[in-house]
Amino acid sequence: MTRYSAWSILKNALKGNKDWTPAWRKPEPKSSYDVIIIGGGGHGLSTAFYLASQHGITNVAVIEKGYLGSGNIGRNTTIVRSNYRLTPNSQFYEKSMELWRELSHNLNYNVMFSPRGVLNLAHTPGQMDTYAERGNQMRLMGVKSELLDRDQVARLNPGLDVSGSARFPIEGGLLQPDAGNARHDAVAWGYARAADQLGVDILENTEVTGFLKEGDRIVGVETNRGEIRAAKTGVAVAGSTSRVMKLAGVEKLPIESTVLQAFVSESIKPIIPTVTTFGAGHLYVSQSDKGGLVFGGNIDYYNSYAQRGNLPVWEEVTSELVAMFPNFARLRLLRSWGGIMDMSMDGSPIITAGPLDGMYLNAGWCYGGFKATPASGWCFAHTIANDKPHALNKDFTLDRFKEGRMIDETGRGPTPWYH
Amino acid sequence: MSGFRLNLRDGLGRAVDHDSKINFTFDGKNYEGRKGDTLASALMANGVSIVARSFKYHRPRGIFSAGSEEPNALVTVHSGPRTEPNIRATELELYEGLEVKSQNRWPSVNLDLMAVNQLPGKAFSAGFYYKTFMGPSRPGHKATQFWWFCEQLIRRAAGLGKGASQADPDKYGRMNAFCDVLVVGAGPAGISAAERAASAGAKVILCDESAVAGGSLLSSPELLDGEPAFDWAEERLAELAEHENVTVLTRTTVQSMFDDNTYLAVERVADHIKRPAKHQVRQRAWNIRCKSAVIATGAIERPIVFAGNDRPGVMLADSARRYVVEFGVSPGKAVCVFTNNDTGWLAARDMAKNGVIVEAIVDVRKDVPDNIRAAGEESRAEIFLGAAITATNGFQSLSGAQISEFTETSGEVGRKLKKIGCDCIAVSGGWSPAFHLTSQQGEKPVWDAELQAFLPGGAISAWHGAGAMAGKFGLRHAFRSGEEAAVKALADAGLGEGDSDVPRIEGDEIDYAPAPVFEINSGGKAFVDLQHDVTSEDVRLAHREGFISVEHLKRYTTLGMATDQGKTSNMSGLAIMAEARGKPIPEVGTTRFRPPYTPTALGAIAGESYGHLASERLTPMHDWHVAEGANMYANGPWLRPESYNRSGESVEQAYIREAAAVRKGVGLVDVSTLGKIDVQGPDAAEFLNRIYSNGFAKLPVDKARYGLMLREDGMLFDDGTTWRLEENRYLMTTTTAGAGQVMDHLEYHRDVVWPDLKVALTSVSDEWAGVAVAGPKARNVLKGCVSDCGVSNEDLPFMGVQKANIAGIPVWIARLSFSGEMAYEVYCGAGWGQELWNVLMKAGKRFNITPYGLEALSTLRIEKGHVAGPELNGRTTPYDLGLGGMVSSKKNFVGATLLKRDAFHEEDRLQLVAIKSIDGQRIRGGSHLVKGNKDEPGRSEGNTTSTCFSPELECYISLAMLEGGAARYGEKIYATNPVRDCHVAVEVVSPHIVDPDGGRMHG
Amino acid sequence: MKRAVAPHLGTIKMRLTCPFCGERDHQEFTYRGDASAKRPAIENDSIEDHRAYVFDRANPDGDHRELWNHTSGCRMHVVVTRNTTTHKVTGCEPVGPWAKTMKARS
Amino acid sequence: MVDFPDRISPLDAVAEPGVFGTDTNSPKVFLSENLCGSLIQVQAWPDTISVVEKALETLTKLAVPKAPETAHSENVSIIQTGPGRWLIDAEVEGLEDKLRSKISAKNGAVTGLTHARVVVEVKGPKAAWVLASGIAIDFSLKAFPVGTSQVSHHHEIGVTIHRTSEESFDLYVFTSFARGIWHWITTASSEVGYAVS
Ligand SMILES: Cc1cc2nc3c(=O)[nH]c(=O)nc-3n(C[C@H](O)[C@H](O)[C@H](O)COP(=O)(O)OP(=O)(O)OC[C@H]3O[C@@H](n4cnc5c(N)ncnc54)[C@H](O)[C@@H]3O)c2cc1C
Ligand SMILES: NC(=O)c1ccc[n+]([C@@H]2O[C@H](COP(=O)([O-])OP(=O)(O)OC[C@H]3O[C@@H](n4cnc5c(N)ncnc54)[C@H](O)[C@@H]3O)[C@@H](O)[C@H]2O)c1
Ligand SMILES: Cc1cc2nc3c(=O)[nH]c(=O)nc-3n(C[C@H](O)[C@H](O)[C@H](O)COP(=O)(O)O)c2cc1C
Ligand SMILES: [Zn+2]
Repeated sequence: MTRYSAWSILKNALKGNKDWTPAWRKPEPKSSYDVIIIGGGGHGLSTAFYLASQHGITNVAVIEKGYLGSGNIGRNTTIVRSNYRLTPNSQFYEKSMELWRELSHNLNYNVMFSPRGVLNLAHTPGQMDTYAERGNQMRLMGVKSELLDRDQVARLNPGLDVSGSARFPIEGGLLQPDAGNARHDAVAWGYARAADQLGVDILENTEVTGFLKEGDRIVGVETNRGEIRAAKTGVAVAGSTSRVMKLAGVEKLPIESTVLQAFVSESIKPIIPTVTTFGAGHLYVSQSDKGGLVFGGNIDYYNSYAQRGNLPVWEEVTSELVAMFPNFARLRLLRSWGGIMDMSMDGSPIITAGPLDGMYLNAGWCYGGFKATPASGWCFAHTIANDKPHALNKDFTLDRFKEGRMIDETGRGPTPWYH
Repeated sequence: MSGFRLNLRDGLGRAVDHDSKINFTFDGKNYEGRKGDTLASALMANGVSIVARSFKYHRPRGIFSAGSEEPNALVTVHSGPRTEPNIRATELELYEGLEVKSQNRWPSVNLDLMAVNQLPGKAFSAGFYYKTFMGPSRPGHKATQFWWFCEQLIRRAAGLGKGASQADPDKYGRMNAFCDVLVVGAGPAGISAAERAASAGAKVILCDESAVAGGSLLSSPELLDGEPAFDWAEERLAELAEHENVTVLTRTTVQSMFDDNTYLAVERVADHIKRPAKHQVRQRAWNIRCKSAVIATGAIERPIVFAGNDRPGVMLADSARRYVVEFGVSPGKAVCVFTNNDTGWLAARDMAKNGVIVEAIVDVRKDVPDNIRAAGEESRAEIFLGAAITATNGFQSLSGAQISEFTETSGEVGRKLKKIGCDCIAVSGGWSPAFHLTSQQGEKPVWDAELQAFLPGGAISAWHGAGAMAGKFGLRHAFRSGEEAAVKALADAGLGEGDSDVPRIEGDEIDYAPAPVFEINSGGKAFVDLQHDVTSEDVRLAHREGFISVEHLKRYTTLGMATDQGKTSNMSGLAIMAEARGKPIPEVGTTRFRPPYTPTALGAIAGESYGHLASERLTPMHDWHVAEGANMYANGPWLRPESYNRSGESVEQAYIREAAAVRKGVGLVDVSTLGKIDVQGPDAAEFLNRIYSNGFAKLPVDKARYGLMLREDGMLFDDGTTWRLEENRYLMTTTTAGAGQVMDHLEYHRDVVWPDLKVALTSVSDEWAGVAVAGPKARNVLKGCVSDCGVSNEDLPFMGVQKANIAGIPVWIARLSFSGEMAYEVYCGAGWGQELWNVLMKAGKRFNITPYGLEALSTLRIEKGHVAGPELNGRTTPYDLGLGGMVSSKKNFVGATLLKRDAFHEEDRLQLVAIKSIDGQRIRGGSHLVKGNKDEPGRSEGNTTSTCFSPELECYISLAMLEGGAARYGEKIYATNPVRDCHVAVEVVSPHIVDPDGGRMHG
Repeated sequence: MKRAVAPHLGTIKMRLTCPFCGERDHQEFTYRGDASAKRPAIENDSIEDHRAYVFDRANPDGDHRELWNHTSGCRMHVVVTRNTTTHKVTGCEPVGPWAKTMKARS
Repeated sequence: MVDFPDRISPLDAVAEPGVFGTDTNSPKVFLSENLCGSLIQVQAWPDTISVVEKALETLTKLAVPKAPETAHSENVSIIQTGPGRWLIDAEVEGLEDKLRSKISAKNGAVTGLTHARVVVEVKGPKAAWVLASGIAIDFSLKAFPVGTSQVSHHHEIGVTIHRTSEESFDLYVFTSFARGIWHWITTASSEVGYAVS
C-alpha cells in the first residue's frame, strides 16, 4: 500500500492516477476475531487503531452497519477543544488534544487539524467570571486559555456585533487558542486506513442484529452477514447505544437518543477566523476550509432516531447567528442535516468494561464526542486490552449514577436534553 | 456563446416587456436589458458568455440553465452592507440600476490568474488534500504546524463570493399560515391541483419560486382550450388569485418539509427591486401548516457528460429553448443539440421556429420516432443518429464540437464523423423529477427503469406528487395527475372531491424516456459537477480508492456539495459510479436530499427575530432606573440595575458606596424580578412539604420561611422564601433565573406525580412589584409611610408577613433579610410599583436612602454568607453549602432519597467557605484555590464563586467552594487567577462574616 | 456546550393536539421525557428505586410514550405517543387532576 | 370602594398616539390599550367545578364557558384558559375579594392578576394578518370564531387572545413583556400602516 505524500501524488498523477489502491480493504468477515468493535464511527475506528498500534491486538473487526463514517462522525460541526471545567473531563479531553496534534502524522493521513482557536463569548460580568474560572482550571491543568475583553474579541472577529446596543452585548470571551477544527470525514477515513494497514478488518454494510451468549457472557455477535465470534466485544455505536444494548438484553441505560441538527452555508471567502460560540444562547459557528459557515445549536429536545430535525431549531440557531454576526443575514443556508446523539444523564461519557461479561461500552457522547475521538479510542482500547480502565477514563463509569459521582459539567442535572 | 436578442414579435419573448428598457452593470460595464429579463437572459442577449469561474480550477463558466438548478452563473449583487454573493444569474430579476459583479476571480472574470490551480492537473485530483500537507515526517506537532500554514493559504483561495462586512440593514418578516391544501409549484400540475382543491371549498396556498407562475406552460408550444399555453396560464392564475380561499405566492420557494405537514417557504418580497421600501421586509418566511400537500415541482433536465463539456456555451437544451421562447434571446449564433431523448428535438424545433440557427442534432440513439424525426426536419438541422459529441474546442468560450459515432448499448465511441462550428451546445440527458422536498423526510426514492429516473419514495407526511415530479411527464399527464393528487389531498383534509376542469390540449405527445446514456467516455476532461470541478475521472479515481458508496463518492470528491447541491450533476455522477462498479443504478443508490431546496438567506429564516433576538423583560421601575443612570444588566430575559453610577464613579466604586450606605443607613432595591408563585388549596401545605427539603407543614399564617428545593438527584435546585398568607394560601418566591423552571417543577409534581393533591399554582411574578428596604434605618423609613400595620419588632417580627397600606397602595410587607441587615420586602400591584418606589424614596430622604443595584445586593449577601446562583450551580448539595440543617429527617421530599448516596457525604467534597484577602490585593472572579505560589500553583482545591470588596471588612472577600472547606477555617492559601494575572494570599474563614449571630436582622 | 444566559427561543415544531386547546405547534409545549418513569411513592426511600426513576431509560426506537407540558397554552400535561423514528404522533392524552374529567366530558 | 392610585402601564411611555408606518392615510391596524378594572383567575378542583361555576354565574350573571371560549356582558368577560380555570375580566375594581368570599379554598382558588396583564386591543382589516405574523395559530374565522379565546405565545411570551369581533382582538400579555409584544406588533403593523389611540 502506498504511503501518502506529495511525492506519491506526483508519481501517480504522471501515471494518470491509475495505480491508486483502496484506502482500506473490503474483506469478507472471518468467523472469529480476538476483539470485535461494533460501530464504524470515529470512536470504533480509533479504538481498533489503538488496539492494534498500542496493544498489539490486530485480529480485530470493526463492524459498521452502513457506509463507514455514516454516523455522527460524518455529520458533526468538527469542533475540537478541551476547555472543560471538571477535572475528569479536562484531563481526558486534553489527552485528546495531544493526540490530535500528532494525528495526521501518525495516521499518514491529513485530517486537517486546524488549531484556529475556539472563542466562547461572554455577555455579562458574571459570565466573564464563570469563564475566568474555567480558563483558570484549564491553565492549572496545563491547557492554554486566554480571557479576552471586548476589544480583543472585536479584533479577533471583526464581524461580531460588539456594540452596547446588542440585545446581549458582548463583554468578552474565553479563548482556547490552540483548539479548533478537524476534517470529520478524514478522521474516519484516516483511522480506517491506518487500522486496516495494521491488519484490522473493517466490515462495512454489516449490521449487528444480535449477540452470541454463553451463559451471561457475550461471545460474539450475529450480523446480517452471519455470526462472528470474539472473546471481547466493544460497543461504540453512539446514538444507537440503547438499541444495540437491548439486543444484548440490557433494557435500560442512563442514555437517551435525540437529534442534533447541523447547518452549512454556501461557500464564501474567509469571513470568520475562529470557532465562535454565542454565550447568551446556544450557537457555535466556524468556517470550513471550503468556505461554508458550519454551525449548530441546541438539540431538538425530544427523543429521536431520525437523522433529521424540525424548524424551531432552524429559527433559533439562525436568529442567534445573525444577532451575533448581523453581517451574515444575507448569506444563505445551503444544507442542514441531523445526527442521533447519545445524551447521557450527566452530559459526560461512559467508557467502561461491562455491563455484561465479555462486553465493553463506549457511549454517552452528547454534543461533544468528535473531539474525543482519539482519546476515546485510546482509553477504550486500553480498557479492552487490560480489562480495566485507563487512569483517564476511570471516572467514566456506569456506576457513577448509583454512587452519586455524576460528572455534570453544566450542572443541569439528570435531564439529558439540557446537556 | 454569443447570444443575442431575437427579433421580438408576437408570441415570442412573452416574459419580457419589449418596450421597457433597463440599464444595469456587470463588472462595471453598462448593459441594457428588458423588464422581465433575468440577469442571465440579459447577459445572454448582450453576448456575454463568461460570467463566472469555477470553484477549484477557476475555469471560465457560462450560463448553464434557466432556473434555480444553475451550477455556474453565480454573481455578487449590491455592495457595502447589502453585498450578496453567489446569486444565480438565472433567477436574478433585472431592475434599473442593478449592479452585478463576477466573483472568485482575480483580476477579472475573463482573465483569472487563479486558473493556475488547474496546472498541476491530475495531481490536484480528488483526495489530494488528505494525502499531503502532513508536513515533515518528524513527530512533535510539526504536522499540525505545517498544515496550519498551508491551510491559511488554501482558505484564502477557496470560497466563492465575498460576504458583507457590515450589518444587513434590511428587515425580514414571518407569516404563520394554515390551509387545507398546500400546492408547491404552479406549473400545469400545480395549477390544476389548486383549481380542483379550491373547487371543493378547500383553503389553498399555491407557491411558485419563479417571478411569474406557470412553470413549463410559460414556454409550452401547446394550445390549451385553443389558446397559447402562456395566456391560458395567465388567466387561470389570475382567477385563482381572485378566489377567496386561495393564496397565490410567487417568488416563494418552498424550502423544506418538516414533520406533520409543516413547511418553510421563503417569499422574496423585495429582491426584484433595488431595495425594500421603508417599512417593507426584504423576505418573508412562511411557516405553513397544511392538512395535506400536492407537490408539483416539475423535473430538472440533466446533461450528458462529455469531454470539454464545461466550456461556456454548453447548456441544457430545455433552458436554451426557454431563453428563446420566454425571453426572446438566442443562446448563440449556431446551436448544436446533443440529446438522448425526444425533448432535445423539440427544443431544436422550437428554437429554429423562432429564428435560431440549429446546426445539428446529435442523438445517441440509432432510431427516433417519426414525429420526432419530423420535428428535427422542421428545425433544418443536420441530423446525427447513433452519434455523440466527443470533444469541444474554443479559446475560452465554445467554438466547435467534434461529433463521433457512438454505440448506445456498449458506450463505445467510434470514428469521428464531423467537426461542426457552434457557439452553443444544447444538451439534454433526460429529466430528473424534482422530489427534493419529499425526500427531505428521509424516504428513499425508487428507480424507474423505463424513465431512467428516480421517483419519490413513500410518504411519512400527507403529501401527493403530481406532474413531472411524480414521473407524470407531458401536459396531459400533468393536468390529470394534478387533479388526482388534489383529490387525495382533499380526502386527507376531510373534504369532498371538487370539480374536474382539464383543458383541451393540442400539441405533440411525446415519450420522455431517455436512452440510458449518462457519459460519453472519449478521454479528455469531462465535468460531472461543474461548480466543484469534479470530473468523470475523479469519480473513477474514487472508485479505485474504495470510495464506492455514493455517499463516500460525494464526500471524497465533493460532487453535489456545491451551491446547486448537484441538481443537474448527481445523476451523472452516480451513473458513472454504477458503471465502474458494474452494478445497476438502483443498487448504487442516490445521495440524500436535505433542506433547504435552494440556498436560503439566514436572515429570512430568523425572520422577525433579525434585529430583535429576544424581548427584554422589564420591571415596573425600569424607566426610573434608566433615568437615574443605572447600567442595566441582563439577568436571563430581565434587565436589572447593576449599580447607579454617579458621574465619574466606576461600577466598583458605586457598589461599594451603595453597600456601605445599606450597612450604615438604609437602601432600597428593586426585587420585582424574583419569581413569585401563588400556591393555594387544601393540600398546599402538604404539597410544599414534599417539595421543600425543610418543613413547611407547620409554618404559621403571617409567617415566611426560607426554603430549599432539591432536584430529584439530591442537588440543590432553587431557594427562596415562602409566605403563608392564609391557611390555604401561600406566596412562594424563587430566584429570578429559576422562576420558570421552578414553576415547571411544581406543575410536574402536582399533575403527574401527585394528581390527587388539590393545589392550584399560578405564576404571579408579573402581578407584584417588589422593593426591599434594608439597613439599620429601614424601620424608620417604613414608619414614616406605612399605615394599617405596625412595623415594630412585636407587630412585624423577623420573618413576619403583614398586609398594609402605603400612601393608598395596598401592600404586603415581609420582614426578610438577604443583606443581613434589618430589612423589609414590600410588595404591591405592579401598576403601583413606581409609585411605591417614589413614596419610599421620599420617606427615606431624611435618612439618605440609597437605591442599590445587583452588585451591592450581591456584596451584602456575600458578606452575610447567603448563597445564590453561583453557589447553586447544580453540583452542590445542601450539605456542601452548610445548609444541612435544612434537610429534614422527619419527612420525605423530592431529592431526599438520592441525597443519601455515599458520594454526597465524603469529607473532601467541595464545601462553602469564605476567603479574605490577606494583604489587600484584589481577589478577582473565577479564581481557584491552590497551595502553591504563582509560578507553581499546584492543583486546584476549589474555586471562588462570588467575589466582592467588603465595605464591612474593608478588604476583598469571596465565597468559595473548597475541598473539605468546612474544616479548614484559618488556613492560608492562594486564590490564583492566571487568566486575569493575579495570585492573592487569602485566609479561609467562615462564610458568615457579617453579623454571624443575626442580631442585626432580628433587631 | 454550555447554555448560559439562555433566552428560550423555542423548542419543537411538530403538531400536537392538546385535549384542551386543540392542535398546536410542538413549540408551545415543553418536553418532559419518558412517561413510563414513575416516581416512587412519597413513603418509598429506596435508593435503587429512585435511581431507576431518575436515570434509567428504555430509549426505544419506535413508539415512545412521553410527557409534554402545554406551557404556552393551558399548561396541562399530556402523554403523547410518538414514533421516535418517523416522528408520527398517534396519541395525546391528558394527565393530571383533570384527566378523568376531560375524558368523561369528551 | 377604596380609591386606589392610578396604575401605570409599561406601555404608557411607548404607545404614542398617532399614525405610523407605510400607509399613514389609511392605516390597516388600530392599536390601543384597554385597562381592565379587575382581572381575576378562578380555578376549581375537579370535584367542585359545578360549585365554582355556580358561584361565577351568580356573581357575573353569565353562563360559564365549558371550552376555550368566552362569555361576556357589557362589563365582564369570562375566558376559559384551561380545564376548570377561568380568567374574569371585569370593569369594576376589587372583584378579587368578592370572589374570594364566594369561593372557599375547599372549592377552588382565586388569584388576582389585575396588574399581571396588559390588554392590547388590535383591530382593523389587517389585525389578523399582523397577529398571524407572530403567533402560530390559525386566525381564520372558522378556526377562531368571534367570541372564543385561545392561549398561545409569541416567541417565549405567553398571550391570551380573545376575538371580540371579526376584525378585533384583545391580547392579554404579561406586564413585564408588554413592551416586547408592543415592539413586535408595531413593527409588523408598520408594513401596512397603523394608528395608536
Ligand atoms: C450535528 C452534530 C454536531 C456535532 N458537533 C460536534 C462538535 O462540534 N464537536 C464534537 O466534539 N462533537 C460533535 N458532535 C458529536 C460527535 O459527532 C459524536 O459524539 C461522535 O461522532 C460519536 O462517536 P462516533 O464517531 O463513534 O459515532 P458514530 O459516527 O455515530 O458511530 C457509530 C456507528 O455505529 C454504527 N452502528 C449503529 N448500530 C449498529 C449496528 N447494530 N451494527 C453495526 N453498526 C452499527 C452506526 O452506523 C455508526 O456509524 C456532533 C454531533 C452531531 C450529530
Ligand atoms: N420541456 C420539456 O420537454 C419537458 C420536460 C419535462 C416536463 N415537461 C413538461 O412539464 C410539465 C410538467 O408540469 P409540472 O407542473 O409537473 O412541472 P412544471 O415544471 O411545469 O412546474 C413546476 C413549477 O414548480 C416550481 N417549483 C419547483 N420547486 C419549487 C419549490 N420548492 N417551491 C416553489 N416552487 C417550486 C417551478 O418554479 C415551476 O414553476 C408537463 O407538461 C411536461 O410535459 C416538459
Ligand atoms: C463539517 C461539515 C461540512 C459540510 N459542508 C458541506 C458542504 O459544503 N456542502 C454540502 O452539500 N454538504 C456539506 N456537509 C453536509 C453533508 O453533505 C451531509 O449532509 C452530512 O454529512 C450528513 O449526511 P446526510 O445528509 O447524507 O445524512 C457538511 C457536513 C459537515 C459535517
Ligand atoms: Zn393546551
